[in-house]
Formats: sequence, C-alpha cells, structure tokens
Amino acid sequence: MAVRELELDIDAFEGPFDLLLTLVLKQELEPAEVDVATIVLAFLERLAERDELDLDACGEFLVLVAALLELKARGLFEFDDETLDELDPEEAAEELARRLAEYRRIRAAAAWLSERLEQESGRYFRLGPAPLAPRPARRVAPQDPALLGDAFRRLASDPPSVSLAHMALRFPPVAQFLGRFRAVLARRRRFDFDTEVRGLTRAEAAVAFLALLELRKAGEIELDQASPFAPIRVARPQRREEEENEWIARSA
Amino acid sequence: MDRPLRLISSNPVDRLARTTEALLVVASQPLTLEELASAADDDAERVETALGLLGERYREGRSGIVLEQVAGGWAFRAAKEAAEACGRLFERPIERGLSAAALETLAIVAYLGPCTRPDIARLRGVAADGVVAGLLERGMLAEAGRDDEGGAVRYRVTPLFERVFGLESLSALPRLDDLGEHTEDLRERLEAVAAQRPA
Amino acid sequence: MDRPLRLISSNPVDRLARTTEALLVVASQPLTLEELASAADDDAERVETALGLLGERYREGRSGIVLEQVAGGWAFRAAKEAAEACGRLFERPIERGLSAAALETLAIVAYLGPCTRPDIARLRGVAADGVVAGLLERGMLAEAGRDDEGGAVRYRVTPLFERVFGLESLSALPRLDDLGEHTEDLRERLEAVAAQRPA
Repeated sequence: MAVRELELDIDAFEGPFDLLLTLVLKQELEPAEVDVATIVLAFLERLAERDELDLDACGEFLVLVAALLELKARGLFEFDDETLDELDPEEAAEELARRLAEYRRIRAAAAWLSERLEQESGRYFRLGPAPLAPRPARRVAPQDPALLGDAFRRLASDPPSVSLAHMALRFPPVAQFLGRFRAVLARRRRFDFDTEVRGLTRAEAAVAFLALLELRKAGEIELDQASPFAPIRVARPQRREEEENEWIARSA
Repeated sequence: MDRPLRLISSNPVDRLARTTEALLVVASQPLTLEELASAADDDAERVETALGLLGERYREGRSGIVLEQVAGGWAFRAAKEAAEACGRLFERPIERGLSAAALETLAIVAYLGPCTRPDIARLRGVAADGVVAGLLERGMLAEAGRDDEGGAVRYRVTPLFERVFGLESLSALPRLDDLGEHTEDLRERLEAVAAQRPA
Repeated sequence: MDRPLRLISSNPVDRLARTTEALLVVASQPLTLEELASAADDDAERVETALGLLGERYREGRSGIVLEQVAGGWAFRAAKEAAEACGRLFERPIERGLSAAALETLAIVAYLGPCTRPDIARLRGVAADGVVAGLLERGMLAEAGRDDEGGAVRYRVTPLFERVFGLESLSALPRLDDLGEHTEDLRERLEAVAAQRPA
C-alpha cells in the first residue's frame, strides 16, 4: 500500500498525502492548519481494511507523519525557540502537548464562531445612529459672567505689533547651491544631502533643498530616501551615466 | 381599536408590511418608495399599501415607534411622548468650560446685540463658522432674523445663555465703562481694533 | 392572537412599553436594562415587564421588527424572514470575508479575555499584527488598556462582536471543554479501528 497516495480530506486540504507534504514544505500550506490526527485516522482506517499488517507502509507513514509533526511543532514554537532550548526533551514534549491542546481548543472555538456566523447570517441590524434620532444634547456647566467681560476686553485691546524679524533673514541664491551640487556630482556618483548641508542655517538648508528639487526636475539627479526623515541620497541618474559610458566606449 | 391583528396573519400585504418594517428598522437613513420596493422585490403600489398599514400601526399615541415620511423617504422615529426619555438617552456629560473662541463669540453677541457670522469673524479676526455652529448646537446662540443689508443670518444669545452665566437679563452683564458707556461705543472700539489687524 | 391591544391603552406599563420601544428604535447600540430604566426614569423591574410585553409583540413570525437580547442589552433587529430583502438593500461590511486567522484571533480574545498581540501570536504561532489591525478597523476588537508587564496594548472584543455573532453576552460562548469533544471522538474512532483488527 502506497502511503504517499493516501487520499486525505481534512479541513485545510483535500488530496493525496504527498501533495500535502509538498505544499507544507513549499510553505503554501500552514502546518498549523493541518489536522494530523485526522491523517493518522485515515491511515489507520485504510490499514484496517487489509487483512495483514503492512509493516513497510507503517514505517514510511511514521517517518512522514513525524516530519509533519515536527514542522507543526516548530511553527507553534516559532516565537520562543529559546525557551524550548532550555527545556529538557521531556519537558519540551509536555510543553508542546500543552500548546497543541490549547491551539486545538482555539481552533475548535474558531470553528464554532464560523458556524455561528453562518447560522446568524440572516440577522440584520442597524449600524450607527437611527435616521431621525434626536441629536445629543450638549450642556454647559454654570459659568462666571466675568469671563464675558474679560473676553470682550481681550478683543478690545490693541493687537500686538507684528514681528518683522523674518524679513531680516538672508536667503542665499539658489544658483549657488545648483553650482555646488553639480560640482560634487562631477567628483562623486552619489552623496548624502544631510551631510552636505550640515552646518548651514535653516534658511540656507531650505534654499539648498530647493536647489535639489530644481536638479531633480531637470533630470540631473536621482533622489532616494529609505523612509520619511531618513537621509536623502542624491545620485547621478543611471541613464545619463549609461549614455556617458556609451559615449566613452564609442570614442575609444 | 382597529385591526391590530392584521399584521399577524400571513396575508401577503401583511407579509410585505413586515418586510417593510424590517427594512426600515435596519436603515440608517430614510428609504424611498423605490428603494423599499426593489429591496422587497415587490411593486411600489403594494409597498405603498403596506406603508399605509404601518402608518396606522406606528403612529403617535398608539406606538412608541412612529413611521414618518420625510424629504428623503420613509423612516422610523421615536414618538413625541418619549421625547424626554430619548433626550436623557442621548444626554452628554456636562461641559465644564467654554473655549476662548466660544467666550469671545458670546461676548460679542451679548454686548453688541445680534450679529452675523461675517461680523463676528471680522471683530475676532478669525473665521467664526465652527464656533457659531457649536454654540447653536449647545443652545447658547439662536437665529434672530436676517441682516438688512447682506441678508446674512444674525445670531442672538438665548435665555439658556443667560441661565448658564447666571444673568437675570443682558443688562446684568459685567460693566465695561472704561471701554465705553453705550453699545455703540463698544462696537466702535472693536471695529477700530479689527481695522488695525493685518489682513 | 394575544392581547395586541394592550399597547394601545394608557395603562402605565403600556406607556412605559411605548417609551421603551421609542428608546430602542433610536438607539445606536443595544441598551442595558439600567440604561433603559434611567432614560425612561422608571424602575428596572417595571422596564423588564415592559420588555416582556414588547418581546411578545416583536418576535419572529409575528413582526418584521424583532426584539432581541444581545451584547448585554436589548435591541431591535430585522426578522429573519426579511433577510433576503435586507440583503438586497444592505451590505454586511463587518462580517464579510472574515478569514480563518481573524476567527481564531477573535476566539482567543473572546475566550481568554484582553490579550496583547504577542499573546495572540504565541497561541497561533503566526504574527498577529495584520489580523488585529483588520479587526480593529471592523470594530470587532477595541483597545483595553495596557499589559502590566511589558506595557503592550491589550485588546478585547466589542459589543459589536457579540452582536454580529448574536451572543447575549460572552458567557453565551460554549465552554472550551465542551468544544474539546473532538478528542473524545478521536479516541472512540481509534478504539473502533483497533477493535476491527484481526487478533
């Protein structure tokens, strides 16, 4: 009797045993989803149909099912392998059995919920407020009338004089940074924007950034940032470099 | 009274009436006759008959649930006799204080008399829509006709406002003699300050 | 059938029943006996009597609106006979497409009480972040404070979860031990197989 061809019909899978193993090994089927007990029963039932004990089949089956169990156990222990290492084999086996039992109960509870959802699919109820529900009343605690006088006085006081301090900020011309970045890129294939503007004032750094955007718009550079607020990497565009190489090759 | 037993029979219109009430109790907005008919997979005329039956069953004095035809279609609402209970159900915790924006808005309307939103916005130097809406919702402001010129709605403070601030009337507002004796003086003062603000 | 006229009279319990149905028809979620009593300004025992009257009036087969005890309170829903019509008009955004992983996660939180993501991950053997985020979005899980030890956020199931699954309360969930029948069943089948074996 060929164990690999053993036909299975479990919740997560229907087909021959060897296909199930392939799917698990290819990680297309979660070992946690595979009900090993049902597989064992299917095998035993098949075995019982025969008159004599097929020892070869039993051996092969034991090897395969043990492998499957190990995969499944590893899956359940994925998060604390270290704890597992600290336990002696007997304790680990006990812990594993406990976890499997716990997980089995959770699976059973999930199955119950799923059935329940099916049964209750005909129950419709309103989500959210009723169309003509009264609007919630908002109530305010007693207030001191002096607050009104204070508020009025605040409005009646002369507005503070507007600060013109920002007018004195000095903005360097964008062209200055355009030239500077082009010069850097002539020497190096890529540079780090944050490193390049280190030590500049906020206003200068802002203009430098504007220059960067200008260069990007003109296709002179490529920008890359791994995540928001990560360093901005500036590089010569790939295409332009290839063209240049081509030109060098041709002229050579 | 009249045929309260009809809904119990399995007469098709009664079944349709049950379907209709089921749809209405699940809906979160009024349902049109067309929506009801297409959901019930029946024709509009028969749904109208069913709505007639329901209207009789769900009406003021007879039921706590009242069927109402509104602009958008049909919907259930609570009966008027249950208004107080519903009010208690939707009651929110009492707000302890008012924001500076709310106080300024109330001060303007209380001291200067009915104002439009543009008035309030100009005198405060900030858009007034959100604050005014919040005060309307709390019942501290109410509409008071329209402006003669622009036709904008004017707002006045309410008796509730007076109660919240413990004022017997608006004449009990704290005096602002140093700013001006009359309402007109106060208004001029605020207008003058507003004019100084950068646009 | 039975006393459908009682709600029409002005007998105080009937009036209370009308108030109660009014409250239930406007409420956004199931109302507890206490909430109903405090909104109706009546005592809980009388409200219970009123709910008894309403339960008789609003039940499957008799009415399109059905009164149910769910999620620790009382609420109206559509009768099941109207499910098809409701299905044509309303979507079921909350329960549609709940994955096996989502159901397992709900089972864990519903049975074990507030859990952190690492708790859920440990029990399922797979990371739980995506599933938990999805259930939060659907309103089936909600935050429930932080873990004493690690400070990780804990999650609980919501009344909406109870409502979607039609549970009167979480205690209406079957006991986990009862669900373990499977083991018994396995043992029996194993024994049956063993008995078949030629000696």
